[in-house]
Amino acid sequence: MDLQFSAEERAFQRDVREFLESELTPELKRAVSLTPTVFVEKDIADEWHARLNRRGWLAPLWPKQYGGAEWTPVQQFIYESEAARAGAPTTIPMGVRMVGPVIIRFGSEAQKACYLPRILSGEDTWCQGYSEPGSGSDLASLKTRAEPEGEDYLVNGTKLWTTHAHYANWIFCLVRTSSEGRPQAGISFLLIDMNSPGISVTPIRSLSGDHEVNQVFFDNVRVPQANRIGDEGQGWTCAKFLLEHERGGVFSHRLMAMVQELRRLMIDTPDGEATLLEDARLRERLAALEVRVLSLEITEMRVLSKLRAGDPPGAESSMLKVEWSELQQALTELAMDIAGPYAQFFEPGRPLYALAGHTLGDERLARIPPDYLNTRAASIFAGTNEIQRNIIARLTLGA
Amino acid sequence: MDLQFSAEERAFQRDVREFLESELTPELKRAVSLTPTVFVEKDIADEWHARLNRRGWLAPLWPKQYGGAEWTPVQQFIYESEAARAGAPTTIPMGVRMVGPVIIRFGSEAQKACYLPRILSGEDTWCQGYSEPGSGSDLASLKTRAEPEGEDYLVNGTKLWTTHAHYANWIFCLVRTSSEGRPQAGISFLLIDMNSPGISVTPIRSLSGDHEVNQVFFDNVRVPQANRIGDEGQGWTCAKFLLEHERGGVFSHRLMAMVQELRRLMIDTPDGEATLLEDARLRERLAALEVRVLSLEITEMRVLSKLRAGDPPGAESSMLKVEWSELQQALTELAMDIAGPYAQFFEPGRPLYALAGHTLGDERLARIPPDYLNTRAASIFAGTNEIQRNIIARLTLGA
Amino acid sequence: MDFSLTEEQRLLQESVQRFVQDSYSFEQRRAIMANPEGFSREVWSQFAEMGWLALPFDEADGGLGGGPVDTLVMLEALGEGLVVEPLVATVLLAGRALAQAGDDTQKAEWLAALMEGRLLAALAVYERRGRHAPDWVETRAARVGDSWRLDGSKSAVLHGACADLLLVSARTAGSPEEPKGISLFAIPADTPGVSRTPWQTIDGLQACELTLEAVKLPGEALVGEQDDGLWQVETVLDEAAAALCAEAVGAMSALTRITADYLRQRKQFGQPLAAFQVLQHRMADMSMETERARSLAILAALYARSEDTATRERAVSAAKFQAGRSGRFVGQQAVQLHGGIGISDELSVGHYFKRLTALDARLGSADWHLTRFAARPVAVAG
Amino acid sequence: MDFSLTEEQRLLQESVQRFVQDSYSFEQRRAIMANPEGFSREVWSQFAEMGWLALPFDEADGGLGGGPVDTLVMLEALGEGLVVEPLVATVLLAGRALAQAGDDTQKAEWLAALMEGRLLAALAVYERRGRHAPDWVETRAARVGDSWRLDGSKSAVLHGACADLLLVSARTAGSPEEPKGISLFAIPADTPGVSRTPWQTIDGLQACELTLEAVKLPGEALVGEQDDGLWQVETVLDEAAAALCAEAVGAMSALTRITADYLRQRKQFGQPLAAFQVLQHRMADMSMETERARSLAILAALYARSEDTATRERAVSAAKFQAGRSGRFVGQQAVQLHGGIGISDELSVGHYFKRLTALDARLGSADWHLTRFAARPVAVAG
Repeated sequence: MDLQFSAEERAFQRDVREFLESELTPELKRAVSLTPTVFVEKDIADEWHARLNRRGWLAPLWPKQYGGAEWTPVQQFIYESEAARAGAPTTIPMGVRMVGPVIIRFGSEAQKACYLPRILSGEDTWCQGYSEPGSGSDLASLKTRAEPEGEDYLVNGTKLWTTHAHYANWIFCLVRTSSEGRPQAGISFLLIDMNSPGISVTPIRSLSGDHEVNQVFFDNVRVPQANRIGDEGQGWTCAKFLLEHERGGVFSHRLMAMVQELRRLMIDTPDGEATLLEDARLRERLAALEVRVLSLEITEMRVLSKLRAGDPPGAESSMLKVEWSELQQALTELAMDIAGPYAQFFEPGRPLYALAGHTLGDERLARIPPDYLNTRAASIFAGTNEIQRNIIARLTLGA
Repeated sequence: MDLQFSAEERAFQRDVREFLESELTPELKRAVSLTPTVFVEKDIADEWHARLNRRGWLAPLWPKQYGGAEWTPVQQFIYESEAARAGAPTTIPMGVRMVGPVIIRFGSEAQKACYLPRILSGEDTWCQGYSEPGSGSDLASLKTRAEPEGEDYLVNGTKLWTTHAHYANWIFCLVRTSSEGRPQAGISFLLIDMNSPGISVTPIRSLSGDHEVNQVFFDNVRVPQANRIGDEGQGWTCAKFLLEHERGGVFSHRLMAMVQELRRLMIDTPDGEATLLEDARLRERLAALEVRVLSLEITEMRVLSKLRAGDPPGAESSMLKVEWSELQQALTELAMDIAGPYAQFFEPGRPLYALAGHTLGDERLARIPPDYLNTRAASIFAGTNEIQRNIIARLTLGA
Repeated sequence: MDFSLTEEQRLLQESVQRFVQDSYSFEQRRAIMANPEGFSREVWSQFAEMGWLALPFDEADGGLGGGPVDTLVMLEALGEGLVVEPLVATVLLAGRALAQAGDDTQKAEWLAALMEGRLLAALAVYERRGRHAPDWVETRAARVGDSWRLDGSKSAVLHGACADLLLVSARTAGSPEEPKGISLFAIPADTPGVSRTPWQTIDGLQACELTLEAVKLPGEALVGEQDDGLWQVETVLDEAAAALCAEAVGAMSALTRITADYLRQRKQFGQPLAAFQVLQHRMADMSMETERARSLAILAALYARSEDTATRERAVSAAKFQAGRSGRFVGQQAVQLHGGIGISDELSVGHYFKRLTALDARLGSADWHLTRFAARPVAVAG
Repeated sequence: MDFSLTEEQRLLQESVQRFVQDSYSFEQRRAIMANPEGFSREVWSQFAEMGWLALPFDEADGGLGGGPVDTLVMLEALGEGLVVEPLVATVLLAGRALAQAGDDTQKAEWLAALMEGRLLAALAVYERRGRHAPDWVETRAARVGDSWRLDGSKSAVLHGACADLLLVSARTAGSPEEPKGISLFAIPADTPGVSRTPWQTIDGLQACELTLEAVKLPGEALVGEQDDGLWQVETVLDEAAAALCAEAVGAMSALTRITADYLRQRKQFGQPLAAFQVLQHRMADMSMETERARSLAILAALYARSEDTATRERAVSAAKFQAGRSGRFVGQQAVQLHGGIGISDELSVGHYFKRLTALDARLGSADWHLTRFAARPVAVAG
């Protein structure tokens, strides 16, 4: 057992550091540190994607033939660790990490040739159409229909919680092409041009006043059947593949960056004649969370190790989901207690990094409440933590 | 709204204080403070029962005609509050609070004349035969059979977790007299002389090395049918009556006494050049629990008020159960952290108040680990807290 | 020992509940918040007409002579409606401070107008370095001949930006954190040297940062005894904090009920969410947290004007601590149980969550009150 | 980055697991504990034969040259068996202290005997006032000509009563809590002036309170540098604390598995307990707590002998803190999910619970380690 990287891995780590040193501008860093939403805004994302793409690193897991980097799990771990430490933006996953791998795995050559380069170039911006009103955790009950008409489908229905639909020119959807048999069996995976007639997008403002998600309506939207990935009824398989493709995951370093940020905030926050860092209760509350983040880092490494050895991760991917989401929530909650009376402060302007002056002087305070409010979503999206615990229990109880 | 007592109630409070002043000997107080089990030992209980009985207070809720005190809910509250503050023993409930009320409510005149006086005099010691192996929370599934034979029943089966069965000369049992219909419908309530041939008692030692509960075996035990309370099949009704009879309840004052005890322990426990009371984390952990105890006290008063007004307490009795049990557990857990390295200390001698010297000098330390271990039972007995939360949810969700 | 309401209290409760039901639905509230001021002057007049602005003031001062229990009844019912009007700031903070510390002239000048809804006022006692502690006062007031000169700044002044009158604590002697040497001043908001940076709160109220630069006031601006204002401030803050606990209980009750309704309605995997045991237990815990907070809100109301300071502080701190903790749990779980729509701004659930979050940050957080509670143990007998 | 075991480690793991399975069932353990000494000398000889007593010592000292990861493997497997033999006290505490600080003569005299199972030893470093802190040393050692005179008392000495040799920290200079001025002494247990008050631990181990009254020792009784013993003590305590984390993880795994088996088996209301969602989620949480503790036990083992003190202390304190918290949760919930029989002494579940409880109280509690961890933040960049 050891935590050492090999010589090659250390060389890669140096490359990543150099890259970040030269490409991560102070503006990008500041934008990241003032982003209370799950994903950074489109302008920040576009700029960062372009920089990553120039280096060949935008699609770490794609095969080289499609412009990917084909990183090993350890390389991913190293990149994520360095990027988090440096405060780099995360990439927006809908193109690179979601629809991309599905096209690579299930798409035709024509589809690959058409879509993959445009994801990398930034020409296309994707959004994901899974959830619907009334089918959140129970995805198989989705109702959006795609009915064949000639060489097309006519799509009717609506998708909910569609992140960045207001930016996207493409959406990948799970749609119902049949209502026979098991509900899962009638689902297909469809790519839809957001500029198609009949599509409308309604913004959904979050608690915190952020606009990140939307509802998308499909009213007799005509979509070529050629835009279907895989066969009819193979949508559930695509969705499951995507879920498994996302197993593992490296969240601990972003969380550790939050821990360090909170410590800095405690150092900078006066409390009478001392600062909050001198408050043993807050200091140890942070320490207890830091311990869990350290633990998560090792668990992530253990899962990567298993994946590298070809073993299935089992209950661990659900555990990782529960752990990072609950840690994120606990950290933003602690931030609220650090903010004290300013935990009630609401800055309506968006994006925060575009604001010139800050009411409270310290611009970091503007992020704390929306961060806390938005982070409540972490235990809801990507499979609620209740669903994750069901899965963990099933795998540990064998029940 | 006010928390004041009426003039009469204040007079009663003075009576209680006088009684405790004169009857609560230092030996009894010390025995209580060194009791890690749910109930005090029989010698302590017997002495205290006798003193209460001389004052006419042993059976606070029985009608006066049977030797009871007929206290109002507020009087009960006052007695419990003063008794807890003074550190008096609790009474053992199996006779006075459990079988007694059932006999009064469902028993024949002959049964009342036979059993009630002997409960008060201490001639009879009762234990309760409800739980069985395999039927804990699901009481209706009990299997102990009572089959008629002439004027008797032949009882076969076994009862588990029978507190003080090793002291008792009588046991009241739920037994199955029929296996037709709903499982609840075939249950009868039977009084059994523990000296009957065919009864054997096996001690069950708890985690902490205490002997408080037992398993009782019935092997063709002959019990007169005249010992049945109520009709055949009315056992479930008796059990439910008992449960409802116990609604309300006053636990907060005992818990507040624990809070004070822990504060004293913190004051007396050195930590380098200071004492543990100067440790802000421990001090505030105790404070947070004290707040909940205060809250519980008001909730108890509110429930008593409702009961006095004739309103059913609803979900509150389950809430009280969950609250006092979890508070008790949290307080004993804090005690372990106060004990520090001595949290691992095990004193095998019992009862603790009968031991002469104490290994660690401070005899209070001997109680802490068994108290912590035994208190785990609080969330299990009298309806597990899972069952209680089911009930609360049913009443609040209407589900 | 009695937990029932008087006939008057029941009527008050009904009238507030009826108002919330009829005039303060989620949609009506949204319209009210769209006002430039962030609240409705019309609603404010209604409050005045119904006598709510006069509730906690002595009859001798023209008030209705209500006590903290009456306030509890009113605030609990208003808590269900998530009102955004400056009731706490004007009536319970500034108004009570005036009523308690002001002389007859001051009361005559301001209190009547306040009760009639013609004067908005705010209490500015917190400072940035002191966080939740009212005894941390760096703002200075110096006697200059017959008048006063004030310099300094105050933080998180609730409804400070719309206030006509500001009641400000300043140090006339001593150094920050010293209890002695704090005095209260009444400052018309248009006094030269007063500047306010307004901000919104996450739950739809207004607040401001306040700066005082060479603010010149007449001698009569002093409210109460010179150097002896801290206990006045603390008394007022405690009574108002007790009221916030009641408001939180109202919000928690409503939220628990709304969540229960949702769980019964909404189906997943072929059954209502209410059928899932884990969600049932979560609801049970939400109810228990609400009851915990409710019992202590009652305790706080009963002792909010107690003359025994330690008793008052223990009761209020216990209640405010528990309201903070319970409110956090109930709010978070209500959002969680609603799933995605719990995060959106378009349902009331998120707004209750935000109100509960903000209430914790106001008039002393749970942490702050726990520390104060722990510092005031009852005497240990034996 | 590699989390696999070496071939040797796998063999060690298998042999310990086999031993636990064959020779340390719950019933066998009960019989072992009935020994007057509370453990089995026979088992102890087996440990010696299998080389386990020699595992963590350098080959130069006659040991097997194992490191903390080997110890982790051994202790995790022993943790499933709830062993009561004085392995931690003799090998990991006293033995490692001797191996690390002792000179060749001292090692020759005691270490070989210890590895062969002929010598039991204990480390006496804690004192009552100092609780979990090894730097609180009031016990005094004074030089008297060629010899030493020790006076003072030590608390909670694990397996101190059966030890032939006691390694004791005493102050040769300075005052309590000063890091400088602490020295280690080897004291044969039969030295006049040594008195021991034995006690049992809740998890079946033995301990004692130790009093030293005018204990006269030869000059060679000093182990390591005079006045500079604290870092030796702390190093040894940290390596042993890391091992306790592994032991806790073994106990948690076993307990989680046993509880899962029980829930599948036991029926209530017509279905297995495992069908109730609330109990399912409790199991999920138990598994997660176990994994949390496991990851950090690995981290602690990897850094237990790190030369960078802060890195070592951070890793060990993180692990011991988490082991304490997780162990408490897993133990409590295992008992709860078992219902009544969880409280009885007759099932293994309660004994795992007690072991986990005791492990937290040993070599620094969760609270103590959290405080130490918080005091050693990594440098904040930027």
